[in-house]
Amino acid sequence: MTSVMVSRIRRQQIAQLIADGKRLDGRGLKDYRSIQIESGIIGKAEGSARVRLGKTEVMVGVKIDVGEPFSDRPNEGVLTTNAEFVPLASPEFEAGPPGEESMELARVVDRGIRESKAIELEKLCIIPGKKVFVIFVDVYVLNHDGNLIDASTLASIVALMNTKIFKYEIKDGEIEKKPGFSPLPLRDIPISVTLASINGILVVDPWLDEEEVMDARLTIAFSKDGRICAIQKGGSGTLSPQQIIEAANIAKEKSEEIREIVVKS
Amino acid sequence: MTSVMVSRIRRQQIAQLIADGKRLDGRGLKDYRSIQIESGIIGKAEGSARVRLGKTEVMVGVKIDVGEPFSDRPNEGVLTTNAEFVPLASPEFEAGPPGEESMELARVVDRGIRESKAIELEKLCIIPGKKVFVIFVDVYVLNHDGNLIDASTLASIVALMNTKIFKYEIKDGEIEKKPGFSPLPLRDIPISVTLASINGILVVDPWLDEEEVMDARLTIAFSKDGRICAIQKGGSGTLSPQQIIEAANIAKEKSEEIREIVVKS
Amino acid sequence: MTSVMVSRIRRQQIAQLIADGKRLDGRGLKDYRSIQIESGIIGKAEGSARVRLGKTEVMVGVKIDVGEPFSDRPNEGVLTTNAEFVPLASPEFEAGPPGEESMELARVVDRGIRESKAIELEKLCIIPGKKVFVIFVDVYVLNHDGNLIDASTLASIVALMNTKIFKYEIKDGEIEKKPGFSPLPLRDIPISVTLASINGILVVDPWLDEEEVMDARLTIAFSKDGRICAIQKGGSGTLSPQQIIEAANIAKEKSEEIREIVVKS
Amino acid sequence: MTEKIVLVNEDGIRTDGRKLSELRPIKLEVGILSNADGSAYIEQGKNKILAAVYGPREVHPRHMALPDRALLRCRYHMAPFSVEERKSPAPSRREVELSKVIREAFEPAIFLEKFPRTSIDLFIEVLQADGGTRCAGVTVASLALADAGIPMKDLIVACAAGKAGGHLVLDLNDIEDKEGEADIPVAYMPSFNAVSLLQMDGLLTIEEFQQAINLALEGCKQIYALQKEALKAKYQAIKESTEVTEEE
Amino acid sequence: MTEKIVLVNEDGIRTDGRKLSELRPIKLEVGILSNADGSAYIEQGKNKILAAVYGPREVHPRHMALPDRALLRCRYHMAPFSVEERKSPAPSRREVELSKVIREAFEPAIFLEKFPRTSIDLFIEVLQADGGTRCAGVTVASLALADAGIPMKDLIVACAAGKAGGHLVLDLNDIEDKEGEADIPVAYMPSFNAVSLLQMDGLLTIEEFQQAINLALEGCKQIYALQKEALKAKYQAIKESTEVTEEE
Amino acid sequence: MTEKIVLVNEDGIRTDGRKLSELRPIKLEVGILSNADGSAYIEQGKNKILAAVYGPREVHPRHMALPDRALLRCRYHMAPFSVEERKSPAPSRREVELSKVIREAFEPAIFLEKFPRTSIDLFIEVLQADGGTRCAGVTVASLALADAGIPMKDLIVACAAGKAGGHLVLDLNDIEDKEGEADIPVAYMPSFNAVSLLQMDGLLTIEEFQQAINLALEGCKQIYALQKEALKAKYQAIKESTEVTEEE
Repeated sequence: MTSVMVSRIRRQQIAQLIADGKRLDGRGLKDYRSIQIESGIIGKAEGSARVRLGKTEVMVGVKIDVGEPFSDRPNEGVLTTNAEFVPLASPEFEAGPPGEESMELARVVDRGIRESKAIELEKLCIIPGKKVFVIFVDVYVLNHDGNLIDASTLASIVALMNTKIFKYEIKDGEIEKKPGFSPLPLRDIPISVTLASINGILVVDPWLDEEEVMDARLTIAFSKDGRICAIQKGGSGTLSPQQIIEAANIAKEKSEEIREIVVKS
Repeated sequence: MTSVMVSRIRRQQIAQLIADGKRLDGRGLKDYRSIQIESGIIGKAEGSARVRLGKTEVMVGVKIDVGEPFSDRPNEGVLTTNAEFVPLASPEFEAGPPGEESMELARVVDRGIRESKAIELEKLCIIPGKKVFVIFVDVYVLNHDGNLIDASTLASIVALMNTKIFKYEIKDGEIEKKPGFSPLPLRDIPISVTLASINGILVVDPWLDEEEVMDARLTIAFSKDGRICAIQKGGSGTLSPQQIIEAANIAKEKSEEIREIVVKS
Repeated sequence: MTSVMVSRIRRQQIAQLIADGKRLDGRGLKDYRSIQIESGIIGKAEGSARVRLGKTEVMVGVKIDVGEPFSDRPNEGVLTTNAEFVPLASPEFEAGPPGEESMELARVVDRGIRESKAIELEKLCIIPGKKVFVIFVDVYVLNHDGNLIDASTLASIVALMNTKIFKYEIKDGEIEKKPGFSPLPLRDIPISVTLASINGILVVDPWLDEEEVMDARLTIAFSKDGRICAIQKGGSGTLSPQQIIEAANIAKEKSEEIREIVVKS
Repeated sequence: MTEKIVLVNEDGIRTDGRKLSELRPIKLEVGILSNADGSAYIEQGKNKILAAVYGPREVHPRHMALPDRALLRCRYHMAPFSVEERKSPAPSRREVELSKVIREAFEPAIFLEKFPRTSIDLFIEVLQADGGTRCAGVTVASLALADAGIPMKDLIVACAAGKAGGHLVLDLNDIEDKEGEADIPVAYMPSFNAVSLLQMDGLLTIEEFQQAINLALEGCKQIYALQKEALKAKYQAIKESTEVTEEE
Repeated sequence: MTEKIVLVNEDGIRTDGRKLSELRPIKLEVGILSNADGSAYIEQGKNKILAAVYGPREVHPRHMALPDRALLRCRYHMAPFSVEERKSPAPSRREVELSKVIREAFEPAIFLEKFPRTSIDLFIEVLQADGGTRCAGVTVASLALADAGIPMKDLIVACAAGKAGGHLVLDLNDIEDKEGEADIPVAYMPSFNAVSLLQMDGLLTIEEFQQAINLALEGCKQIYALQKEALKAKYQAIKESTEVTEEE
Repeated sequence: MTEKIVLVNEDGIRTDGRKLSELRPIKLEVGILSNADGSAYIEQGKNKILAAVYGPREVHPRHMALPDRALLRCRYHMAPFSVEERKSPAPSRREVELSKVIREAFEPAIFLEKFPRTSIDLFIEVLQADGGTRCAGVTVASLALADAGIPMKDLIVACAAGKAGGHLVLDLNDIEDKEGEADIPVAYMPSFNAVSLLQMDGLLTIEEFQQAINLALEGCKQIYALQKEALKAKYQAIKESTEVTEEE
């Protein structure tokens, strides 16, 4: 809990720098922090990844289970995304049931994956209307230094890219596991890009101090053909329609840079 | 939160008037406030109604689902009554899981319907012991100005009266919907009447200010043949046996008046 | 909430006595309080017992249900142990979901039963992989005057000893009850013995006042062949390896005494 | 429900051998738990119920304290093993409702205004249930309050009457409650002729209802006498044991 | 999904008979609940939504109060009977998220700094849902805030645009929302040309997105006019009834 | 259970190639999370566990603060993806119990009385579980406390011993824990020869138990040396990097 005073000075400092095209941590307005990706690090999970975005650190584990399909999608697997703000990640996080922040994070990550149709859910049906694969994407925030959405989306898609599903056959209506695994069928790699508006100026990948002073946050996710697949505005400020379009154009460019890193990783 | 002082004066004022056979809102001791009934107003619900009792306003939606019967009633449908005190209805209501007031309301409404055997539950069995219709009666309080029990019971029975159930046939043990609907089979129209005892005098249909000063509340519900089907005393005061019998006689008379309004509506 | 002052004096008093080989309630260091066992007192439960250990009083009811086995134990019944600290038992207990103390109690009682393999779970399979008997052991603390673990373990095993299971046969894959009951198949009678370390001296069966001043608590449960089947250290103090071995030897001896009482009861 | 159960035979005798207006055997004990400020135990038929009282004591959380009187809190709770099918220990809606009406039954009897800013906490634990637990719970809770020395205008006593097998009956047991036609639990302060709890399930004409209420009140009066005896027995026991007490 | 639904026919007409950039019929009422400090009701297509405002009032629990401004709280909630399959009354993750983005949509519009240490509580109850409930909820909540006399820089108005059946469409209904290609809810302060809520589901090129945003803003402006009319109608009604008021 | 697994072969070698009294490979890192006041990471076999410490800091909620010492709180928690079958993120009864015994293991080691009215919060997150997580969790938590500068009488170190395949073994892995005969987790302060956590599952004679305890303590002493090395490595790294620090 920094005092109101300090945060006002900090706000001025951050905003003034940004007005000059600079940032407190030395980045340019459209620069991401350094991105480090590790994949397949949790052997007990069917898929996993750890992403470090500057000092922000997020781990994602993917677990596969067999369950029932939704009644309006009897031939499709089920995607379930969850985010935990475990209290070791930040002095602000508390143990207990998920709050609105972690629910929003989970839903925005889920939206990017779902709306880009990244997972070929229709290939995850085992017995139509009865048994399908259920994909649990668990986002685990380990250190919160801002822009959890991009770090989590990134870690989730990398974890899905290394997810494997056991092979099986159906005998007398029962599922029998067979030796070996197939990769999770993916058709897209959605990438989200988050910008903050600080005194009317857009900056990419806000870190924690910037998030604390920003007017609004805008996250735009792109599918690999360059289409927008999800948007979420956050924060208690506003954006002009012009800013939104400008943000979309910046975000598209950045998403391509990041997708290249992912594909190479 | 009115001060203790004001409420004591208010209490005296209300009680004195009642001793003179009058009420603060101009009604006689045995008068209901104006009753307005609208039915079938929520198209997405299988049944619905809105009741205004003076300024008290309650909406009820009935939803039908298919589920399992209770193990001791394998051939009967299931009735589930729930009441929500949504916080827009009163400055005293808080968001969150149901409190004792809303649980009591739901249980008293449920008791009137269940004990009068209003719903022919035995006609709601689809496959004995396996599949039956489940009737969800959801009481939604929109404005609380006293006597929620009568308003809710009334709205519930009106909603049940316009409830329709999809037609179906059983094919290979599975339920197949057919075009068209049947009305929910009802055999009774229970009506509840609530009285308050204020300084030993009984008044019908207490509004919020009277509820705040009353000694005790007595709700008596009647089936259409004039038998009592449910009773609930509330409040931290007492009633004499004579008062109870007097209340039952008043309530019977009033229940017939209200049932007529319902049948005509 | 006794003041810090009083408890310090009390602590000294208790500790000094113990250093002299005496206890505030007159017992010797290795003496249990009086043990009273009643069994089969709740007719609606399949098994039951009440144990009084001095003023500590615990009731256990065993209920039997039919449910699904765990997927990794398809041929075994299921044991579920639960403990309730109902608020009538102590001014310190509060209504509400179980806290860490009652969860620990349930898990330690469960551990003694499970690890000694007291219940022949493999005889409780009805239809392999589908239907098994589920044994609910509900520990109900009625008066808390210390050493809940031993009183609860004792009451649980006595309740299990008088537990009966309905006879049945399988007809067309459905369970049909037959007249009569069989006893729950048991192969062991685990007994737990709890010691407290107070200023480095071990005492058996601490009562509440001793628990409040003790450094650490050590519970050791024994199967009937004299082997250790469960251990739990509690409290925020430490024990030396020598003390642990000493405690194990004392506990073994006491467990045999108590088992004799149980067998005779 | 498939086979019609005969709840009252042609001689007017009920399934458990009682006459129509006969109470079940009742056993009352006062002061049986050492931690509670007051406690009591009842057996009424196969019902086995404990009650305990803590208070007047400091209120937690503090903001619930009332400036002009004690806060009365009540929890009616059933043990998981008290009924045929195991009951989850989390309070059901029924338990929440009964806790409320029982609290409201006691509020007019206790001199709450004597203990402002404190709480009086009343706990009723049903160890075995056999119909009429709320009434037996009220009866035993009343003794626990008396045992705790809580000043009351009168003991509250409760008893149900109702209709089973076509007859008005007193003190319904489990099967009469489930298969009978109506059940009316009543709590009562005999010295004031005041009813402080009243509910009804089932179907009754006003005339039947009137008779049933009177029957219930007769039952209450009989149990009231037993309550007083139980308290007297406790005082006697205390008198006899005061020399032996070792703790203040 | 099995049979392809035709969301827009060859004449550019939608399933409910609307043209591509046509709003659904909207009915607005202000000041309809007597307890709330402000309230309003909207019907937009088959959506039926109530909003109520309480405050500025004391904050409970107190430690949540802010020293320099009012605490704005918002609850978007759906009635169990508002949708095809009964919805549990406990808040879903979707409802929690929408409550958050709606609160953030209003924070820039309200002069919260005028009421330090108080709360302003905004409740949106969806009685029937037909697609676009968050937008209709924002529109009606804005009226409830005005009705409560909460000072705002501008009314907030919301409307979605999106893509369905291959066409950009305004104000998507339930089936267009579920079976269409994209949905963009937008909340807007017309006097400031400021967007305060923005989300998107689906797939759109940047060009389509830009057009859709503009379409949504056009919709917002039309609804803004309706909001103002509804407020005017309320003031008129108050003026006419001020002689009749009997309670202060 | 159907096929008997050979946990120890005729040469006394275990399923993962270890000898009976051999520890799994251990990797320790100190100070790896930037937000926490102290943090550490352990790999022990396939276990991967993070620990973080916040405090001494203000207590929330305030009424939990202790007048004469710091409140130590501990949360042992498993990530949903850390085990074969996905674990719900809500704390299980097992996690609640382990949080309690781990807290009690640390209370005697920390100078809590130096920080009255504050809390020290210890978080252990199991990212991958492979048997013995509570012990590895204690070992790594000890380093996180040291990294946070919390004054302790001694480092706490933990290790299990037990019986598997008929032999006493050190540091059981997942399969030995599940299919073996007994498991005894022990936490220990080597400088004081003091055991602060002790549990046992399984069946052992007193003699076997005594040997197993001694084996566990031997394991503790070996890991203790690794803990000290890891702390030394951290101090070295700090020394080398102090010139580069840019934030105070």
